[in-house]
Amino acid sequence: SASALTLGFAQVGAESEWRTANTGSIKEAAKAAGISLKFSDAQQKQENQIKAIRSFIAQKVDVIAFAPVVTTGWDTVLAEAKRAKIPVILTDRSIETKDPSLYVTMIGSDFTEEGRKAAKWMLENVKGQGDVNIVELQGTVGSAPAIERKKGFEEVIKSEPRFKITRSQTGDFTRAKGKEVMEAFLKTDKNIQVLYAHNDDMAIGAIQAIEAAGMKPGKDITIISIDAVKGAFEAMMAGKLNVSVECNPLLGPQLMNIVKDVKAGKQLPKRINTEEGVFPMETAAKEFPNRKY
Amino acid sequence: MNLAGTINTRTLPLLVTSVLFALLFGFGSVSYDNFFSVQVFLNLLIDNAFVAVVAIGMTFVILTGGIDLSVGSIVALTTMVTAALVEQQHWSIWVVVPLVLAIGSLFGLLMGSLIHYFRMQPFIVTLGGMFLARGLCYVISIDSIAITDPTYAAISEYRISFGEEAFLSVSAIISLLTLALAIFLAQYTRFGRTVYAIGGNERSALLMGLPVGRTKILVYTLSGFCSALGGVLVTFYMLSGYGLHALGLEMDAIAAAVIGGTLLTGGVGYVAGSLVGVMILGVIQSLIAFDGSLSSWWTRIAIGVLLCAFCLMQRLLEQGGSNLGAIFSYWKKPAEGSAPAR
Amino acid sequence: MKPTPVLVMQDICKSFPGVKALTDARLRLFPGEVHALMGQNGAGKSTLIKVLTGVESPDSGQILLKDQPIRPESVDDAQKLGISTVFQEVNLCPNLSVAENIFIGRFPMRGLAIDWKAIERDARKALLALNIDIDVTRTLSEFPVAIQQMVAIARALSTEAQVLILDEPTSSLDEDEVERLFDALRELKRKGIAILFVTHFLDQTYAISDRITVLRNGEFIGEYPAAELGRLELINTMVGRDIDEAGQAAKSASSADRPTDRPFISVQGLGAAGRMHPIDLDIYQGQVLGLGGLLGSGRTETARMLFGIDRAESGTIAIDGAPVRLNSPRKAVRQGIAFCPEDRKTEGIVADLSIRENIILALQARRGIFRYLPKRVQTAMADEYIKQLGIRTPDAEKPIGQLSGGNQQKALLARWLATEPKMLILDEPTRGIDIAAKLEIMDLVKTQCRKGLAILFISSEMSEVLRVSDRIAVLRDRQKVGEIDGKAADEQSVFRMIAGAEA
Amino acid sequence: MKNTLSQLTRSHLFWPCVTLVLLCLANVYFNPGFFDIEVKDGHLYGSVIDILNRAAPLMLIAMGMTLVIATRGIDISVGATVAIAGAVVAALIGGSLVIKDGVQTYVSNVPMPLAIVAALAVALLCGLWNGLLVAGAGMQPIVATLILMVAGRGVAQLITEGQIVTVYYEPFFFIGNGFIFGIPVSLYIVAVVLAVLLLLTKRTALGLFIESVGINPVASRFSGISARALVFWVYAFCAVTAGIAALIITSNVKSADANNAGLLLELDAILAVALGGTSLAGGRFYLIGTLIGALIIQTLTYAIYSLGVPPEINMVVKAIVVFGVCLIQSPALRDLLMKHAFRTGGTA
Ligand SMILES: Nc1ncnc2c1ncn2[C@@H]1O[C@H](COP(=O)(O)OP(=O)(O)OP(=O)(O)O)[C@@H](O)[C@H]1O
Ligand SMILES: Nc1ncnc2c1ncn2[C@@H]1O[C@H](COP(=O)(O)OP(=O)(O)OP(=O)(O)O)[C@@H](O)[C@H]1O
Ligand SMILES: [Mg+2]
Ligand SMILES: [Mg+2]
Repeated sequence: SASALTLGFAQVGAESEWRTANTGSIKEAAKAAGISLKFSDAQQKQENQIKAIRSFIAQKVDVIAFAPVVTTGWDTVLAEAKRAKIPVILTDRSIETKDPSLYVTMIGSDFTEEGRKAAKWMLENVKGQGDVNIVELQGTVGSAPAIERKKGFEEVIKSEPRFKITRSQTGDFTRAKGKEVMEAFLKTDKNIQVLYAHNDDMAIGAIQAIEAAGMKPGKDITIISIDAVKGAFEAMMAGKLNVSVECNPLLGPQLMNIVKDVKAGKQLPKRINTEEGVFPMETAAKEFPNRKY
Repeated sequence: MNLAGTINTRTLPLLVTSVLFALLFGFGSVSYDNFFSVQVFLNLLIDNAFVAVVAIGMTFVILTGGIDLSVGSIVALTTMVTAALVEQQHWSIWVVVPLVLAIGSLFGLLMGSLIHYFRMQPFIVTLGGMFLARGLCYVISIDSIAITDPTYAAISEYRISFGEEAFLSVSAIISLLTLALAIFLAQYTRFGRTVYAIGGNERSALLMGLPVGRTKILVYTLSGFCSALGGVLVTFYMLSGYGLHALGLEMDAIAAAVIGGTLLTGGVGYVAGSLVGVMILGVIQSLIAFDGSLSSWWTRIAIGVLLCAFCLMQRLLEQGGSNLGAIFSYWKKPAEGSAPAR
Repeated sequence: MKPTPVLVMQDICKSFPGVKALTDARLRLFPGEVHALMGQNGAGKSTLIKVLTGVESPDSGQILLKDQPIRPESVDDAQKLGISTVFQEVNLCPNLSVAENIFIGRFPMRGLAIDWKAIERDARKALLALNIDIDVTRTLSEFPVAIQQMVAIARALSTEAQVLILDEPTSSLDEDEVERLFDALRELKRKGIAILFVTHFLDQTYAISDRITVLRNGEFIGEYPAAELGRLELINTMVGRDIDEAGQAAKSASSADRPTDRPFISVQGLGAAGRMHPIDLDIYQGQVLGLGGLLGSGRTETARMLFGIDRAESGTIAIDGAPVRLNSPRKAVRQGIAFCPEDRKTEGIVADLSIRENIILALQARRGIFRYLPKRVQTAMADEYIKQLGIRTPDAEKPIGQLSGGNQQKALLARWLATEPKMLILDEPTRGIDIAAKLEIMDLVKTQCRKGLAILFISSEMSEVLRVSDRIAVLRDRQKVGEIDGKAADEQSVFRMIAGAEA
Repeated sequence: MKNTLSQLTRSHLFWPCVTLVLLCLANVYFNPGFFDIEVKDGHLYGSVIDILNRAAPLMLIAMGMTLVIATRGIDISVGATVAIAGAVVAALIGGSLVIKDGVQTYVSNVPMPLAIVAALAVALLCGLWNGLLVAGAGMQPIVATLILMVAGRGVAQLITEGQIVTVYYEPFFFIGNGFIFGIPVSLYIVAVVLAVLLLLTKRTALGLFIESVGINPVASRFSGISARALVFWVYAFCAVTAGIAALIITSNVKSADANNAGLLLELDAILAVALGGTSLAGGRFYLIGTLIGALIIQTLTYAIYSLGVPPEINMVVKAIVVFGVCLIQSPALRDLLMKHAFRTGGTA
């Protein structure tokens, strides 16, 4: 109908399960809220997202929302949106801009905070006296989650000299790479106490590598990862993964409320954080039935 | 009217491609509200300005029968160097832009030299170049660097208006100028013609006494230059330097050139075709964005299907067209004296 | 006073892996002369020319241009020194227009831009001087080899050079074209240009050249004034033994007399719009059907349709009385037809494959993938043909692209003979083949014919057609204008028939 | 002696082998335990085994790619084909928990052989599609396969609905993780495919025809080879190798990730082919060379992981090695050095 609200949403892509859950949540919520959704998939490319935003402007949608691929480089196109008087909402992560009026609000997770949470859990739970050697499986080089999850983690362990990252390599956020890299780590380094993986998939791949090396994941090596997807819970229930820090993709309903508020002209805070927990192994079985993704 | 003359086998692919572009655009106009507007068309130019510039450089390489996989990475490296120098060293744009253009050209020059002097395969050399340039980005910084320099911002936001609702960006204008220059280079200079000759038959070109080695090196240099220029346009477009910019751009550029009628085996094609190719890839994306109902995977499938439909039509029309051409030239014959008896 | 040579090559040596192509070769060129470079296939003529033009660098020896030692590193260098060359095989760019092929590398400019108008005008003029009237804006690949060869010649002639080198420019040109070329050469001669000319046609050698240098096995044999060296002597010097040209050329009377009941292949109204007018042909086993006609008369086109390369749009083909559809070379091969194409570089040889592989290729294709000829059999077969046809090579494993032009042609013939075909289509089979080999090949053709092979023979050398053909179908403007008995025919009668159609 | 040496250096395998050995030596230098192989749980365990095992999918695809490239083509859709075939097999097997004889076991949704056949059939279908576009419609190989490259991942995601499909059915893991006589199963698969290919290309006329078509398609057609059919089936075969690789990959990580499985595999495969000495312009091809090329790539990757190269300079290292390898293999450079050596030797 003509009166229905139109939301143009430019998604990053479908690069992970997490993202798929995120997309699903937004689509469902839009339907439930009676908002007509124009969805665009950028296949991980910023230029595609910019193109999509331009086409939303040309289509004269009511509100534009997007999950920025990267934090920089949005000023020009957002200025165009502003000129066309279309309010913009950011999801997932924020952007760097000199003119904060280019967007109304940002809703999403804080990757740096996730890294901090992971590190804090480790400081609290990895007992003992001696040095703790940590190997890190990074996300895709240059991607925002990889950079920020590393930053947050390092920030916290800096204060504890006995915790050291001895090896760090990218696993491209995938199981296959995670496994491959971990295999190589295990061959060259016999002294690994903790594995910190930037997402669950890499951790799951690494678990297989650890098992193949004849060790017990979760016991011989403490494994910490981020995202808390279903697969991680299964691993935790099997005792192979110690903890997963949640990064909640299900912000569809929240986003739709904000869209409506924006349209109604309500004043909104510049940043709205989603609720995110930390799920150690012990709580996994209880939490598992509640997981949607 | 000299119909057979205009539809000759060389210009036919370009013609077919342009007609199909119009068809695609027409399809969008009928199917989606607000699609049919000057600005949607101009947006294609604005959004794809850097792709077009890169594709132009790529076209020259492909015309010699080579390939350049490093273009996307050189674009990224250019944005990174620009951002680092402008933001962190506070260099002026008038120094930085010529510098990055020189760096891009040098990169191309080195790859071209490896290809020519050591007779290495272009695919491999430029693949190495692709890793190297992308890797150098991360050496500068793994994070993205925003460009806040006012000159950049001004250029980025400057709009050349046509009438009330239509405008072009500086980048789009630069890409059109580049195209004009490239067409001149390809059609009206010795260098350009040597490029075609090499693509036609490298050994023959050598035996005809053409400067094959120099031209091959220059072609990669040109492609490096175009990539760097593309990179500069990206900095105008996105006001940032980032190691993950222009990922996979090489495939887009190659696809654009090939769709525009350039043969990967070399020697056949037009620079202008590549712009049409870029526009076609762009319009496919616009169609999908305007549709707005496709999930991520359907987006990919739709791009594939549209691309496939397009290429098949192109093949069909070309074949039909060249048959047509043959028939025309057949009927032209009688003028020369011997009327065929049918 | 003895004039001084413009160009002297002394003690040139050049080896390729496994072959010594030139051993102390020598050459002198005087201004205002046409100098014929003669020798059998693989004698080293082209190699000598390549050394001279910077394509290959010599192992030793020196080149003097006007008494100055030169050492060109590339064709470009040679051109700058005033040496203009037409290489063996057409070495032009198939994707460029005819006009561009003539002028590329030395375009006339108008300001910063190439002056296309001038190029087209001048290209047209250059070709008209050779009696070629074609649309110069069309792509080169649209034209048959003969035209391409003329374009290459036009390119060389239109440069301002003091030395002009022509490596077998006349193979597959017909008499008319050759005459035009010679007119042009005489003109250049008057201007004092030195011309080096390679050919296997003795008539042409004597018609144009002043002096002759003979190479044999890469060695310099001698330099003779043309007037003082008789034909037979020349042949014997080249071959190094006595050959009786006349005796072999005599028509073998037997074959045509053989009663042939029914044609092996019978073609009715075969044609395609824009390419060929409907044509009727009957080819009998044990007979040679020659196709007579001038350049572009449609001989190649006919052959290609018969072999299923170009699809015919009308007409029927019957083999041994049974109708067949030949819409691909594969089907034609299966029917026992073989086709030796005129453009050996692009349609014949598979350059990087060995001679052995090239020879067995068609036979293997006919046998299919799984009935693979054992390597032993392949080698035996290749060796046999190398011996039989006198292919000059150290061994059968050498890439065929490294053979001399004439030897490549022989290997292609071997490819088809190896399939033991029922019908053999030969399009310019003697292109670039030396006189001794030519006789051998003609002989071979005759022998095969006597064994019951049907042959369709195409050659720009009318005398050759007349010599081997039992019957001759005459084509003009892609139309058959008549058929005459090969025994009764002479050149006049054929030309009369071609001309008659004109009236 | 000198003769055999020069013969050796002229062999097309010589320089790829030299490269591989150099890379291994570099590995040993930084990681003395590189060549250690121990027996763990009744199978071989060590870096070298890892490299071989991990290179298996690449070797398979590169073999198919070799044939495609030999015909003057290229197939950039193999990564997408891996994703599709992986998605199919994972979706079909899946694995649900049942209690059988009082024990919890996972059973597959459809019988495993059926699922494997289905995955291979789907891969074959992808290849037939490519073949149809290239040989049938006469499209340029790179665009023809680009279509599947783009759409294929979409199809794979459609099958998995964007999720990572985890496989729980134990027997399936054997393909990617199992051992026979202590040696990884994947290597047997590579060996079988290699044997079949060598048999086909050396003991039948297939190799000859492929090379002939790659060098001069027109002349090959005129000799009676049905070049189109050949090209068609070569693409089909290449896709099947991708399908087999998909089985190994899926089984190895026990899951199918439509978005990431086989990502950029096409580039590695082409690189392997080129490093193995096959010209990308078509013609002569070297299957063993390709295998060595794949091993070079995997050894390099492994070295990067195990040497502790910071991830940000991974690419730079890879680039330098690629350039280095190509330079070593470049005859032009060797000629140049040779000449130089002679000149300095002569004057000394
Ligand atoms: N690039 C090459 N590599 C190896 N051998 C070669 C090469 N070029 C020529 N040869 C060999 O050198 C010899 C001389 O060849 P050349 O082409 O000079 O003969 P030619 O006299 O021109 O013969 P034709 O009359 O057949 O053209 C031949 O045996 C040939 O096989
Ligand atoms: N003298 C000429 N003038 C114009 N066009 C020519 C001439 N000679 C050949 N052609 C071109 O040749 C084509 C027909 O060539 P085709 O190969 O069928 O003839 P052909 O008799 O086999 O020639 P060839 O004697 O060279 O083998 C035509 O397309 C025509 O354009
Ligand atoms: Mg020769
Ligand atoms: Mg002909």
